[in-house]
Amino acid sequence: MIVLLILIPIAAAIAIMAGAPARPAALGAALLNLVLGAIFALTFTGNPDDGGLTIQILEKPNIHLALGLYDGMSIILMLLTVIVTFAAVLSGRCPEGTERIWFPSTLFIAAGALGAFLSTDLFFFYAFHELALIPTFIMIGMLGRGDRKEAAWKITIYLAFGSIVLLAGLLWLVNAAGADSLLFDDLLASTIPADQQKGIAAFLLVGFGILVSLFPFHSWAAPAYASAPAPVSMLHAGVLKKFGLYGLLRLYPMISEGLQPWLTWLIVLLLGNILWVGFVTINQKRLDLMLGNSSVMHMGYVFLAIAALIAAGSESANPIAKPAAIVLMFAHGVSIALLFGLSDRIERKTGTLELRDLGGLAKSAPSLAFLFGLAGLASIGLPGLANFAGEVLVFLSGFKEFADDPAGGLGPIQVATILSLWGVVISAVYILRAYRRTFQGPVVTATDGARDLTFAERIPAVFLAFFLILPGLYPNTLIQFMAHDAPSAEPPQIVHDADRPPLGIPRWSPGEGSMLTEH
Amino acid sequence: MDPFWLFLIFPFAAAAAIQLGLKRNARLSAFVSTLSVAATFVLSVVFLGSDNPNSHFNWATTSGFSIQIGLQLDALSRGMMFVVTGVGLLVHVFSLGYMKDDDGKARYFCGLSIFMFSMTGIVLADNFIMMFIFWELVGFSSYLLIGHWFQKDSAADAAKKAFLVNRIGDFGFMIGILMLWGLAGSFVFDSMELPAQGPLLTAAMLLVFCGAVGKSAQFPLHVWLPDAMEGPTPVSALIHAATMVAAGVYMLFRLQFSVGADLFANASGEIIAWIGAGTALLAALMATQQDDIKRVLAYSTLSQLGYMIMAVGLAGHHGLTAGEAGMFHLYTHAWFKALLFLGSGAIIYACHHEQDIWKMGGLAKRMRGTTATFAIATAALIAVPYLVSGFYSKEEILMQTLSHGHVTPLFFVAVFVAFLTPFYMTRLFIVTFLGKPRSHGAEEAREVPTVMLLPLLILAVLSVVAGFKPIAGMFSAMDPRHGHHDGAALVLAASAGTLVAGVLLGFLVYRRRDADPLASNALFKVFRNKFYIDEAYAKVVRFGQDAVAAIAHFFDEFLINGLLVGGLSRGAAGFGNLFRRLQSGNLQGYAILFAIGILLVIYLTVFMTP
Amino acid sequence: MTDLHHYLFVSGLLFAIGLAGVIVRRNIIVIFMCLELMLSAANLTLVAFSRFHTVNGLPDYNGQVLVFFIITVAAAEVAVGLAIIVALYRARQTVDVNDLTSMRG
Amino acid sequence: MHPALFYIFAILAVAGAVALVCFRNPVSSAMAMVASFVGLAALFVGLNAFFVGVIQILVYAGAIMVLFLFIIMLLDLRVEQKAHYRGPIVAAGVLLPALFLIQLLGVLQNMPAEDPEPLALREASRQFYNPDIESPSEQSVIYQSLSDRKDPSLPDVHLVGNTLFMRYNFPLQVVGVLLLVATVGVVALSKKAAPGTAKPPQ
Repeated sequence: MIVLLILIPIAAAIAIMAGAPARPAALGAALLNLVLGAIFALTFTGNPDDGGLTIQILEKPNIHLALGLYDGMSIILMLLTVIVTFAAVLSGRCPEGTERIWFPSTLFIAAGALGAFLSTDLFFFYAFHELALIPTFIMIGMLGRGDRKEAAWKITIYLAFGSIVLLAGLLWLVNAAGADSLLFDDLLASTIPADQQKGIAAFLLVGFGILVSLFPFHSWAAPAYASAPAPVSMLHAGVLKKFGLYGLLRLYPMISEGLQPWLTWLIVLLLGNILWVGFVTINQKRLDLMLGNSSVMHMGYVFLAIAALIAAGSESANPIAKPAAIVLMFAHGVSIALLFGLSDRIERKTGTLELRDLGGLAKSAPSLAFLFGLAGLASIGLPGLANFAGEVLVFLSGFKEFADDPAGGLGPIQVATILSLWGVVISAVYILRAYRRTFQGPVVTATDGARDLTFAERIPAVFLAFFLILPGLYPNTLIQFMAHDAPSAEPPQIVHDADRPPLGIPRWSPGEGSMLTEH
Repeated sequence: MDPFWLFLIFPFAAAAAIQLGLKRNARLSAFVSTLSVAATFVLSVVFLGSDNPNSHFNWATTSGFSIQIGLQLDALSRGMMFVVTGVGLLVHVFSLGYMKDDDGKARYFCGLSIFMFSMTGIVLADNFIMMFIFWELVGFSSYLLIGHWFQKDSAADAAKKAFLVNRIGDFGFMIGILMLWGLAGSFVFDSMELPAQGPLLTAAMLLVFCGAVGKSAQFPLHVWLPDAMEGPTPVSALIHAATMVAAGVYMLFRLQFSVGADLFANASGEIIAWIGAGTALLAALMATQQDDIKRVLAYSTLSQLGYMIMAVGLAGHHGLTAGEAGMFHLYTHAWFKALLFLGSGAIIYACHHEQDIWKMGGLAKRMRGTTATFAIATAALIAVPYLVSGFYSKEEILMQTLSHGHVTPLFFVAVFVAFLTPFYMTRLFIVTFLGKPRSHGAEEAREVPTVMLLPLLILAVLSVVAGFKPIAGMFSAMDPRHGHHDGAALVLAASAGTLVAGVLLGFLVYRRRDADPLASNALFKVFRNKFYIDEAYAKVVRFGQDAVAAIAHFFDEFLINGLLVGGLSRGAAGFGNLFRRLQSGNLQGYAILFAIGILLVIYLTVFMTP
Repeated sequence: MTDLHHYLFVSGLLFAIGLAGVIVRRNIIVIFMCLELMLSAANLTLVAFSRFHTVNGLPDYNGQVLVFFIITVAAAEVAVGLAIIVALYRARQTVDVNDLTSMRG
Repeated sequence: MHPALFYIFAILAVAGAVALVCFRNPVSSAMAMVASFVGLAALFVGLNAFFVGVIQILVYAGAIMVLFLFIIMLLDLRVEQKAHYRGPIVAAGVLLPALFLIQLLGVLQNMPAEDPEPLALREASRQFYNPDIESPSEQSVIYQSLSDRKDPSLPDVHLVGNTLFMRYNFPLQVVGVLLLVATVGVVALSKKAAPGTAKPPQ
């Protein structure tokens, strides 16, 4: 059943390319996905096999097309994807005549992201992410704004490089693990020799790090998001970028020891994300570049939670870190998608995103101002909105070690947390500056007579805002999905393909002769 | 569900209802908002004697750890709720008149309801995380309300400044909370254990104090409060005089009350007390030279907050009594400072939004009711002995600056502030109400409508009676007068002396003046320019933050983007060029390469493998 | 007797000749024929192995089925390939590979 | 297969191949290719692969050949200009296949020469015996042919069919789809572009 979540957008995308009415088909697929995603999440019982499927694709290496809700982390990210996809499809501003590229690409990105988050097999976990990247590149290169060639070039080179490093790391990991198959169950049950963990961890950190724009591999992000069409920046910054963090958290138990030696480096880099990029963000003169940089900066907080997890040594030693990272990922995804969606609206209504050309927009467009303000305040961690819940949990996870043993004094993670907290001030500076420049003050030429959001334009924004407010007021609505996360005691049995019978046995049944075997 | 949750539900429901639909009807929005605060006021009166309900729910739960939202309704929070909802109700009523014709009336009342919700949350919070949540939310509602007239550049800038300065304070506050979590073992006030003294505890307390420095506008983060006067005047009365800015004092005293005053029995208490005293002194000096009626009051608020902080900080020496003195002053100050602000609001309203006191004058004849109430509030602020509430609380604070009946340096600072207060308030009163009108607006001023005058009258009554023992005694956690103090006579003499001196001096200097006679004095110029602190901060921001940002941006573009990313992409482009040469488009060439490839593969697989 | 070597050598010879044709000739249709020749040479290998590796006294029919598939795919390939050549000729008026260099990078 | 026959047909195939490469007229090349494929088909038959041999003739020498000729005629192709042959390419065209042959000889050198095992038809028939059917005349054709007392023969077509439909049924369906797609593709490719939408030749 879960496979529907991936099949629906792909089917819709193909149908659109074949000539189906683009917008209705895309919207229908996104809506259907949203409903299905909600149903799957709410009816999830904690058994990863429920509604999942496992099809063996190759025997050696033992690869399965395995999909399913592996744990709460998958559920929350799946929900994030269907939510942002719906809003992205709904709010896409498609240039005349490009519907057959625009909507299928958007849907393919969504399908790829869903596939990556729902795969319970390492191979497809990686492959689906790559599937999502291709339409991203295409959309930026073909339908982007401004310096789109340059931006597409940069993001392609960068992410391809990151993917290659990641692939090398994953190959090493699989090799070292020596598990029966590439299923997460088998991989996580295996152990990697300590002497190899360090190298694997380095590859995975760099590979995933580049995909998440970890400092200093971050400079592709802002120009790419600024040039990308709105749905792409919403989906990539909001959803797809979380793939790297998800991957680190997912594979963390396998390389928990190997990550320890890199802790200091990770802390330095994440502080680079928060403080250095934070300052860079302050200096941005365009709204979209500022938002792009801010999304880079906020990734630092998720890395902080991961660093706390690494320092603690296991999930049980710091039970706050993982939920903190996941909640913050969800919150950041929704808020940055809303911000990019609305900044696209601002450009549409005023014709510019240069901060110095804007002003007083709140007068003529109060709903736009309200929603942008809400999203902006969410992204700087105002309580009552989802990001705060994530951030406060991240900070708590950073101090968990100190809380357990105050006599030990402040460790490196605590110092990093304290320094990261300054980022809360930095982000307030740039968001409020941008809001002040764009919406407040006297009306200027560009904003004179700019019209407010129409009812149709408000729907996706209010929809996203709802998912900032609900977990913000009561974070347990999200965290409860992770209550199931106790790893299952025994991994499910994989039935391997029976040996082929010798020639001449005249029996053919769907089971034995076919290349696909379903279980 | 406990009925106590209604404290939070009423204002939240009002704010949500206004934002979700009522905002189209401004009058209805205002009515709903006022109704909600009236309901919470009734609740706080009803529950004045209730027990601690201790009801809570899990807000964020992970395995083995949970953040809770819980209510703590004890002697302290009950009293504080009475102050918050009382002032809140009167300010709402006053606003009905003051904001009658404003375009953003619905938005304004929505902001007020959000504020009431958040402030209630701070007061009733039973743990530190919850308090931080609402702590930030009051900052947010303050941002909304200061920036109510967002089209004015000055208002938008002031709102931004207030939020950012508070954020700086909250930066320290959050670190303090996290450290205290480790040291005291819990976030929940009642479960915290008094940690052993040590440098970590001192640091934690100072960091927690950072939050109070931001919220209660203590030096060096006091700069936002005077600018916050850009907001509508009732907002200044409610948020920036009576309740929100007092949250810092409340929070520090909440710690002392629930965990123990010994938390401050180290260098942190000393430092807090001195920062409070320094703020009181600096703000009082600055207040002597302000021309904007609201700014005078704002600096006066800073100065009084400094008193309270000083008292709370002295708890390290004097135990809970010192903190109670601070809370007592908070309680009396709330009424009379709200009255002063609402009075100034009435004046501004009457003078067609004129705020410069030198363009007023002679208002006493035109606005008798307002003048009378303003006079009562002024008397309370300058602490006329035995008549008004302000006297009792200021006595208690001065008493705390004595050590076993002997004077300390803090005592002299406090007494000097007690001299400056009557001086600048006399200046304000004379210039505003006496003499002749100095502008067209002041000539046309008439008494404000009843809906605005009524809150003034109620507040005037409260400003007088709030300090009397039978009334203050209802709020036991806020009344320090339960024992004998040494040196009461000394304090009484000092405060009476300074009062007379201050009033006399003010009267002599400012009687029948049309301009400030001290304005040209070099020393007073420094006061007028607020010790150039704002200018210094502007430079710090420009040369600190903005320059760092520009440098970081430059290096980001040049080093990381240019060399690192650029190197990668140039490398890729170089490889691409290399292989491009091979792609000649010549089929025969490809065939040859293909054949060579086959031969190589055969050679490597067949002949190279053993 | 003719053993496996003979067949493999003939197959290799045919393959080599086909390869030489692909390299040397410029007429794309002839190149195409040479490719077919190379495919058939591979078929000969498969059939030879099928015969020489008996299973239970019968030739290994897996190999022959593969030949069947190869022939089928080759037929499809020829059809599509020739259609492409016709389209190419319509556009360029030539079948000389030296004139068809628009793939130059 | 008698060695003489083998050599005759092998020489026919190789000679056809050489002619295919050397003739400058495409029509002559096509004819040479037919000769080569006929030789190959004969070799297949000699290897007891009757079905494949027949298919080779039918598909290659019949269908594909006609297609080639048809296209050559349609395009009215001339003889290639000899002057355009370039020395290095011809050298590579000789050298590389020669190297390949040398490699092949090297491989064959190390392979033991083995004669074909004789087919054991009667023994093989056992695996096709269905014990549920009593009457021998109702057993499958394969069994009957293999176990015929007087003249056991190899039911080649039946055996290929058996393998194809029993074992490789799914790939067979896939190939069917492939043919369909190829047909559609060819139609699409050879359809003349509607006037107005045609892109000018570059």
